Amino acid sequence: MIYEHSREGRRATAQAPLETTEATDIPAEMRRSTQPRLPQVSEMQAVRHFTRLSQKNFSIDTQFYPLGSCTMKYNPRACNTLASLPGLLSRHPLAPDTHSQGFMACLYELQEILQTVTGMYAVSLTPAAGAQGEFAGVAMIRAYHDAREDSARSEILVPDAAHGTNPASAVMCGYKAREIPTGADGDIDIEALKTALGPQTAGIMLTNPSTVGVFERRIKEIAELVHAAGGLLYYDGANLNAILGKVRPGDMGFDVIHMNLHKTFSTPHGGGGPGAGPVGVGKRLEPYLPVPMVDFDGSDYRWLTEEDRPDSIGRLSAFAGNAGVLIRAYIYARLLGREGMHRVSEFSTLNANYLLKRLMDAGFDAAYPERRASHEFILTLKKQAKELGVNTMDFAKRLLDYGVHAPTTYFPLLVSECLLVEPTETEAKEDLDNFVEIMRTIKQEAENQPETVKQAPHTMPVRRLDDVRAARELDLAWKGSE
Amino acid sequence: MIYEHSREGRRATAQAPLETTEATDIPAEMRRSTQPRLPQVSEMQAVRHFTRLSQKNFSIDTQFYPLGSCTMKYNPRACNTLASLPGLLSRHPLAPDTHSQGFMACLYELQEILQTVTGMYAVSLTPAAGAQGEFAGVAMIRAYHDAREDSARSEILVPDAAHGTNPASAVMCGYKAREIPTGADGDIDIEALKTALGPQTAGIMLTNPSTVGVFERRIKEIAELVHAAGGLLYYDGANLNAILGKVRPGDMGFDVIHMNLHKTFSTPHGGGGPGAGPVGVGKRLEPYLPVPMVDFDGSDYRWLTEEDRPDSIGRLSAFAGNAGVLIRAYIYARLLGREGMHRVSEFSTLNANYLLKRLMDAGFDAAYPERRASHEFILTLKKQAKELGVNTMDFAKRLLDYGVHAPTTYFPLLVSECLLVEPTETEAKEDLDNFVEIMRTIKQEAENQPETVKQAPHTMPVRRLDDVRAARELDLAWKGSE
Amino acid sequence: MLATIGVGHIDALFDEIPMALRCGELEAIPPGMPEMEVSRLMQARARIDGQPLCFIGAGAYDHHIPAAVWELTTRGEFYTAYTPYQAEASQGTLQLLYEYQSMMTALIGMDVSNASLYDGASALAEAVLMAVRGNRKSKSKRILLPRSLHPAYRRVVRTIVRNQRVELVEVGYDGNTGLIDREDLEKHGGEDFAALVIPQPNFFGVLEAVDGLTDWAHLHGMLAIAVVNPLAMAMLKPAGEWGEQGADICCGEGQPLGAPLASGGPYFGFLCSTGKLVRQMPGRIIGKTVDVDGKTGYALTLQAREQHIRRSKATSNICTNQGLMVTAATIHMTLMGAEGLQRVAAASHANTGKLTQALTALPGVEPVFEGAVFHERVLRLPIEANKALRALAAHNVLGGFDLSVDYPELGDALLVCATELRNEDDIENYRGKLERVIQSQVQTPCRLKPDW
Amino acid sequence: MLATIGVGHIDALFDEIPMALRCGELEAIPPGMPEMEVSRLMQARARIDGQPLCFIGAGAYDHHIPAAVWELTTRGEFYTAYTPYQAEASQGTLQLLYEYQSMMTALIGMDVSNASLYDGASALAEAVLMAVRGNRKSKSKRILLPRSLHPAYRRVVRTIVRNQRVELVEVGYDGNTGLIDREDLEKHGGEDFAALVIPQPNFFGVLEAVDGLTDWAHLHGMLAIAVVNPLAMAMLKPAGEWGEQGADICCGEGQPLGAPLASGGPYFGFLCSTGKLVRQMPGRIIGKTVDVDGKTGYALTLQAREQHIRRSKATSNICTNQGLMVTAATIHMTLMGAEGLQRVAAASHANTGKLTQALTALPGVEPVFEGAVFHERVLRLPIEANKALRALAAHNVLGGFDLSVDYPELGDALLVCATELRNEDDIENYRGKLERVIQSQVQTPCRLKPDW
Ligand SMILES: Cc1ncc(COP(=O)(O)O)c(C=O)c1O
Ligand SMILES: Cc1ncc(COP(=O)(O)O)c(C=O)c1O
Repeated sequence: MIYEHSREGRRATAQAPLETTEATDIPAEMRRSTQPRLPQVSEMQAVRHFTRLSQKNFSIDTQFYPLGSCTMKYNPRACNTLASLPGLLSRHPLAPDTHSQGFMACLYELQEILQTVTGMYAVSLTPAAGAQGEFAGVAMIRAYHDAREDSARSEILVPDAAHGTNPASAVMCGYKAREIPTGADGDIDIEALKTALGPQTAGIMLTNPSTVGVFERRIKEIAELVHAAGGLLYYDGANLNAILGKVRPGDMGFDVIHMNLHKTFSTPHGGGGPGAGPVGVGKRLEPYLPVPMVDFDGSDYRWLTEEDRPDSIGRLSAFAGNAGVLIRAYIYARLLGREGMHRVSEFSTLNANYLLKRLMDAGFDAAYPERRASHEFILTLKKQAKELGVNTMDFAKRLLDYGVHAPTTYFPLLVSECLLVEPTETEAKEDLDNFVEIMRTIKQEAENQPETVKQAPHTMPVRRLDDVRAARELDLAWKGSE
Repeated sequence: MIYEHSREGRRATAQAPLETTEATDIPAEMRRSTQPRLPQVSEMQAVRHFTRLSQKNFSIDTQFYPLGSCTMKYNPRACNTLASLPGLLSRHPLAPDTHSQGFMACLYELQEILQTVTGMYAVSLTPAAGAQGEFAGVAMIRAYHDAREDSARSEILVPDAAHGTNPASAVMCGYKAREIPTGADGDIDIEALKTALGPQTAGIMLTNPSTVGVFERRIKEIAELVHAAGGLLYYDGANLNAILGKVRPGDMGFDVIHMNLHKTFSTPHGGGGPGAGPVGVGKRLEPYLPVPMVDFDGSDYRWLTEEDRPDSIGRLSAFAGNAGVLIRAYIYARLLGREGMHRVSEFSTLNANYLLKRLMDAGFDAAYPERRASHEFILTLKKQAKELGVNTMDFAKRLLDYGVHAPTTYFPLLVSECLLVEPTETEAKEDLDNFVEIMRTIKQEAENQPETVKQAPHTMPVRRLDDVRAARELDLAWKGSE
Repeated sequence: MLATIGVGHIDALFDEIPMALRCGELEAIPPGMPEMEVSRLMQARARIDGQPLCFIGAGAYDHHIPAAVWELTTRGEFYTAYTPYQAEASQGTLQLLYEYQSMMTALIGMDVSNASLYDGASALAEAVLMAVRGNRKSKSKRILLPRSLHPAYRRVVRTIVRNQRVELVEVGYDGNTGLIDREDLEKHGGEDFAALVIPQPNFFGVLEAVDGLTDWAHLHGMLAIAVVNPLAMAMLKPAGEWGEQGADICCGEGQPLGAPLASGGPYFGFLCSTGKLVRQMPGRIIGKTVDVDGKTGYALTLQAREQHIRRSKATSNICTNQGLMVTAATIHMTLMGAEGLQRVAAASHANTGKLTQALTALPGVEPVFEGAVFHERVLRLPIEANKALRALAAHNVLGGFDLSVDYPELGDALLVCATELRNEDDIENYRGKLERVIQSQVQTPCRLKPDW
Repeated sequence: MLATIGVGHIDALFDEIPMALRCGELEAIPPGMPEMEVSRLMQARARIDGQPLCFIGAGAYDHHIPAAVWELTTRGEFYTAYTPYQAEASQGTLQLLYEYQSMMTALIGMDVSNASLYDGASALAEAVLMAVRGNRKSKSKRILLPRSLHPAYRRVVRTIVRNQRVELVEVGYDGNTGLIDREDLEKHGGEDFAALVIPQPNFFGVLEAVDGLTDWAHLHGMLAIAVVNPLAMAMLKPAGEWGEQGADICCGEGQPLGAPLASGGPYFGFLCSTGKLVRQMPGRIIGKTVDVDGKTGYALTLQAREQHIRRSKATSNICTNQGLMVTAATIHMTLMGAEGLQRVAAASHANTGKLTQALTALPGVEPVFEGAVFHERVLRLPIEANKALRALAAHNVLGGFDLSVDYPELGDALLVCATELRNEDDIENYRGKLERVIQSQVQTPCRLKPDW
């Protein structure tokens, strides 16, 4: 704890102005009477503490990190270095257009690139993450129905396999979320869909490839059914990495999509964020896109705001969203270029199918063995859990001991004892092979010395944590050295 | 090994020009017929490999690092950040003065600051490290005697406690190095000095405080004796940290000095370098300073070269030495300022004396218990070695297990089983106390379970290494995966 | 690898995708460029935007950030990790977030902090929704929102909450003081509202009478939602101590705590509350706990509030948050300490005072509101604000934020800000240029005193 | 703490320093500044030096450095560690240095590499001393040094070796080719020299006939010391393969392998040799070994060559070297790979060709030497070189290195270089500006053909 290095009166003196004045023109009762308890440490103590803390993390830069649905691929360092050029870091968000042409050029071109690669009609970059993109997308669907005074539409359909943000976003937009079951083959249950569709249907939210790691083959049919019912189709772009440059949501019939630039466009995940969740729309929804957007008249770039776009659902953040993330995505897109885009989907799909095959050969069960994997796939450890009493969580924790981050566990909810594995295109074959070896070893351990696995991890800074106690005896802030 | 990730044809494609041409105008027999065997890896593999490698190091940013004589103090990050401003990194060393005024202003002011703080008449910044500074200094002594046609002077005196670079530098300058013993109180044996002095004496090299960690009290007398014999005094600035802003080599009677900016001025040690070893001289030696130097006429800065300084000993590097290190030192000096300078010596001395006292209280023997410690001090583990069979090396290795870097071991050579401990001014009292606790614990271990100490370290990436084998079965480069 | 999979060509891996849907080469996307060319491009783009001297605040502030902050924050282990789902392999991030929560609760004077929301404006939207859910005394979905709050925040809140049928009722400001108009407020005293939003400082830089407002809200069964500049909290009474009981929820823009201006993002929204409301809080929360050996460790907690567990019943849809910015903020607060933040706040306050003095010495330039400010001030110009700003920008000075769009009733008013980074030369630079701009634009002496 | 020590005041800790020697307040040193003010100062200083378009080479070359190189190199664990004296706690640095040695020996085609010297020029001085010690066939302390070698290198070698009475004998160059003058060389065929120094490319950018020179040296009992641009080695025959037996020692400036121009340093000198000479090598060397469990590890080895063990009998006085630059170079070589380095070399070669073509199309501009070059070329101008450079610099173009000081016999000659970072626009920019400079400076048509 940084507070444990704290000592009254100590500070990193070079960091504050040399002198301090009292703001005597501010009434005393408005001023603070005691200093807030922040750490009191030297610069070196801070640097040492946080450097050592960092070393306790698994990360892409240090470990294989096949966290399904999250696309933990390599983040080119150039994106950070170049996005941190002094001229970019010092630009005030309200700087006039005369002092913003370089920045706006990047954003405008990014809008164009994303439009092209998704096959949508227009793009707004402003949502701060996937979930905010979902919110914006569903809000646009709502704005569309509202504009047509089609006010009976109260439901958004989501597959049972959907990510939690999908139903939550629907609710944030005032809709009811209604679940559609997934069929045994991993595709949506079309009959159930048909039953669910009706005049109350505002739209459906889909991921394709879906969260179970397979391509929804009847997407065209689904699009027709939903459209016929008067609903719109929302595309959750979390899995765009799988199809980049191969097939486009716009061509599948989606009306609105979000992209997770921190996944597909390789901006860093930053220990939880920031991300960016631009939204793209077909022509129908174009008037509703959130502002601001960037426009170009052939010579100058300018902001499009509420004034230019009166039907916009509005603004999602005080300025223009996570600008620095957008710049990183733009740099990534320029590095990759046209040819690079489909290499992403090809190699991520190749890696996933290779890894799946090898794991199946090693005795693991695929949740959808008959299906082609997309850029990720699901294993189910039902057998191991039942026969050996070693469950998915145990495997996950034991993987940490072998120096790889665990795949996503227990999501999607419909597959029991599941591991959602996404190797990404930036891992080498050797690393995939290494993962297979580790999984094989853990399986043997589960058979021969199950306790080793069930009590894993053994080599991390802490062993398994007491989550129940964390939630029951809430300790959410340091109270002082007791 | 990075080569173990290598695979034929793999590369970080974004890093090289997209296309390649053959230089057909270069005769085939001058061209290379096979590619050199460099690693063939993706960018991610490289980043992951070197990130993980870095984590295997102890460093100031992660550990207490009381390596005596090396002044391992905190390196303010601003020095690196600001020295890496694009305008500074892109300046060509041969850029004309019109495009160099900002850079040269920094160098000129650094010359002035170093001059003032050492009490010397003039400073040249060009030596690349302490040892090159020593070379330059002794070469200037030689140039001085040569100019006076005083050609019988063939010896440089060095204390037996001197750092190895001192005699080595004397020899690089064509001198014989003659050792002077250190007295039991840690000061130089003045009688022996008197005997050694004579018409063959070119000069003497001293560190003050000396490498045994005490201030040479009779320095004025020594200076008079050496000068009377026609020799000059060289000051090895490795320990300048101890006296910064308190007492100046120029005032002690030294004719020429070097400073280790990577010690006293906190430029990073970089895993072995680079450093910078500026030299300062009294008026007599001024004509001989190595070039280039920076001059200022009140409006413009310009380089002083061989043309301006015909008696200079010459040039030590192709351009102007380790410019980026000099910039970092300059930034450090500006952050510190006048008041900061003596805080350095005060707190480094305070920390050393406190630590020494506490270690003595914990039962350790000081090599010079009657003396005041300077910014560092020597413990001797003779007793432990004799009584318990646990020597200095064992203590050093065991310290690693407790997460602190070992002090300097077995230097200076004249104190047996010695540990040279330099806590520096940037460590907090808690860290010193923690070190005492660790030393106490190891002492107990040495008494109760000596094997634990003798076989340490136990928690490092490797255990004790076979140095003999390293030297006998030389393996200095990767030969391929056997 | 293809052989292992049992296919002949990589295309076969896409065989489940209907052929009709496949797209061809995407010609509109430019070809790939090596890093050196992208570097050149970005350097050129960064260069043309100049680095003007900035006196704009209006929600984003140019403060010194210790070099160590971003050197540490961008270490790969922080930069390229994700949400700490595997706690044992994420103790670095988790402990840091716990430390962040500790610092924020100390700064704001409240019990609980989450681990970030997207930005200040969306954090307020979440705070509003949280208040609607959390106010046991009110059944209303109505919120009192003052016009002295940042206009963009008001827009964002509207965008986000309107679909849940939350009604935002605006409260005016006093034309002399710039403060929430108490008379206007009193009109709503008898009605059922879930919460009153109280900015400190408000958008005009002016310090609201937060104690009275908080008590008023509580008296009328409303929750008090504070929207504060966290840097100001180092100097001003923290939201947790406002009035008799303190505000209930406090949110705001974290940018002044270590995020560079960077065109508006990424920043981060912070959100604190009383302990009572913790189960209504959106976003990640980290708790301290122990491992099976009793050793201290940190983990995501109260996950039942979150979308990945609770799905449509979650407190919010937020998933990815602004973790890296919080990493920077935690390191920033550590390096600055309370004393350092207080000095920065005081210096910014003092500089804005100096700027106000310098500019109001010019003929026709005058402060619009009386009363104490934090580090922003509204000034009225004797010429068109918009034109003045353009003329100044042409001389590489960004002279402030033009209020005439959002507050036309204020006339040619600018919101100016001088943080601790602006020194006396900078202020004189601005003053001198504004003087010339005014001289060149004021045609006839009679217009020196405009007719508002 | 003072109480523990048993003193009343911090001054007492300095009681062994004679009072008479103490200095007072050092008024001439400016007062301390907070980081934000130093930032401002340094930003201003960096800005005024501009970022001119650079066509100077002459020993320091503007190459693309992958962003990852310095992001990794400045990680605290590399940046703030020191010489790996405690091997077990320094395996990061040690393994990296071993990898560096592996890469350098591969690139140069030799058995052994040390872990760096200060720079290319001082590395050559060490190579010369090493040859004097290491040449068993020669008792001489004389060295043959060609004038086609970098003038600064010749000066540095002189400074460093002269005190040990090593004699440097210069060999001229051929006025048509710029190559070592074979006739001049032959004159020394019968004399006793310890070594012949062979640059590749030489200072004029020209490629020496290294095979013949190496064989000639060996034939006459001399060691062959190669001084090479390491980037060129990705494309050219490596020093270890020159002639029948290869060069004996190879050194040079490591800067093209990942060090920014940065005003000339820090760079690093590299030094490779045949296995036979390893015990004469100066500087650190890392060896692979095993720990007590047989696990692979790395350690400093052959330390008996070094000053900290051997003191006055050491092979050199070097202690602190250029470790961090080697860290950068190792990461740089890893990211570029052999193919990448080769492409950079080829692109630089091609760009210099294009530059030469563009400039020699101008009236009166002509190449001075025939024959193949690597990525530099000597051009003669129809006007004073120095004046031309100043005029170009005024337009923010650094047009090359003025050879008239070191080689007055060449007339108004420039050494120009266009690395892979200079594109066609840059070259046209230079050409256009030079055209105008020549037009404005050439007064009378008769001076178009100068009279050398
Ligand atoms: C399938 C899916 N949908 C939506 C999201 C939400 O995106 P974000 O975390 O960027 O808000 C995620 C990411 O975690 C996801 O995996
Ligand atoms: C006492 C002493 N003298 C000289 C030196 C040599 O300095 P450098 O390593 O910078 O060449 C050192 C550093 O290690 C030292 O400690």
